[in-house]
Amino acid sequence: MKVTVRLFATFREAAGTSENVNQVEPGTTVAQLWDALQTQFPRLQPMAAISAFAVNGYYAKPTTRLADGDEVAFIPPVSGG
Amino acid sequence: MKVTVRLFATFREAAGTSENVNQVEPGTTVAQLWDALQTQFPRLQPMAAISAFAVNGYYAKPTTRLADGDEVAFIPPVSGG
Amino acid sequence: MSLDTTPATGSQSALPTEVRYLFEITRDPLSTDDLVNVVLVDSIGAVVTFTGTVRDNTEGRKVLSLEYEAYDQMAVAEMERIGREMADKWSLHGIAIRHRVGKLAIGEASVVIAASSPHRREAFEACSEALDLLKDRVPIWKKEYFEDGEHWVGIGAG
Amino acid sequence: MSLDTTPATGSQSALPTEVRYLFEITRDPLSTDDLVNVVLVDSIGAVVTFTGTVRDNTEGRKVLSLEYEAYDQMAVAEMERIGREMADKWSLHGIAIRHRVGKLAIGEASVVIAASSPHRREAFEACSEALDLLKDRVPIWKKEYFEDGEHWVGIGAG
Repeated sequence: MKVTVRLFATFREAAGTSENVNQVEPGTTVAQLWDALQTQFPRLQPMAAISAFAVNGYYAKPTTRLADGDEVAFIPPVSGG
Repeated sequence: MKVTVRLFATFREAAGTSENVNQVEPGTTVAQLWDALQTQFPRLQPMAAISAFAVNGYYAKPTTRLADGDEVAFIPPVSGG
Repeated sequence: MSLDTTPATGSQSALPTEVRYLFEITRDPLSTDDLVNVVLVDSIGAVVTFTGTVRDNTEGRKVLSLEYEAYDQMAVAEMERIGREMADKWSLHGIAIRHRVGKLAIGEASVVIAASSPHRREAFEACSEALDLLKDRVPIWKKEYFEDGEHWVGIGAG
Repeated sequence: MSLDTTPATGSQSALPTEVRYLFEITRDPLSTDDLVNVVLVDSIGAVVTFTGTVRDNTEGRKVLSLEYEAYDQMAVAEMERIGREMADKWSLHGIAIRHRVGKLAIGEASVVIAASSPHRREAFEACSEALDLLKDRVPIWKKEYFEDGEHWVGIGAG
């Protein structure tokens, strides 16, 4: 199945892309997708621990299982305001 | 000596005037002037107890002694904002 | 009207050396942006404003309009004392208070307070405390007009 | 952009039956008055706003400019969740949050929050708490540009 990955700010710059479509197995968790992205974009690795996660616009746990068509965002520490 | 009396809001309406020049003896206190005004404008009497006092733009005690040319304001409970 | 920049005596902030002040009574309609612009300087990151408006009801009774009256000179002086006290206490870089007088319709603004500081907490605290002090001691009076009468607020029956 | 009036579920206030909302990410300059006007209805007496501006220094270091980036759709959704939570908790009659993105110069506003209620305490509390929640969870990021480099705030060296 396919999921859309969104990367922002320091993650976007490290990966060199803001959006990426990933093919994943059914049952894949958010954390597993994040691991796969670290492999795909090694420059994300030093920042692996600081990410929060969102699925379809809601904050999600690393253990959340993905569904086909989900939009998954990896969210560095926010600093709005 | 002469002092200028300023009256506002409910006091102004009760007295029918917003400004009044009063002739007072040297040594007169704010409270004594207020008493004199109650006599001069009897409709102020029911409101005598609710007044605060200011002399030349600063809040003042009833025991404050007046000087020639002072501006004395009788201040009903404020309700700005 | 009193618009000036003067040294912030007692301010604990290194920046700026000048605090922006404005204290005014006016008969004209109020704009919040105008006061934001007075206190907005490069050294700040936070502006908090309070805008008081004429509510259409009070204690369940329908209000038609309000009229504000001020002891103009003392009101401006008292607002300035409050503003300088807040600037010192909260290390503000700017504080402005403008109160409208005369007859106001429902929904119109009667007062705007703006406080600026490098950080948000100080701006919130200063704006809120300035409003409390204004309501407590600035010589301004409000008359409420109802369908069946009118009265000066805080005076009892009238 | 999300501007609507919807029933205030859980609001303890009898008035009004509709709460005014606006939650938006924009690239355009911000006006505090615009947000005041969104939340200003006849049933309220108090509007409190917070305006965040680009400060010329951070921890003693001179800042040249800032750049904000947002996950637009989620940022608007998260601002709306915060706004509705604040409206319920503080019985607001209106709340609006508008955050600017893109490159901002010193002194420009990055965010405006406006909250309205019949009484002042609720408006102050709601505006302050909405800002804390925004800084805590709305997916927006700030990059600081210095004379000798740049970095994303909160990420460490970069």
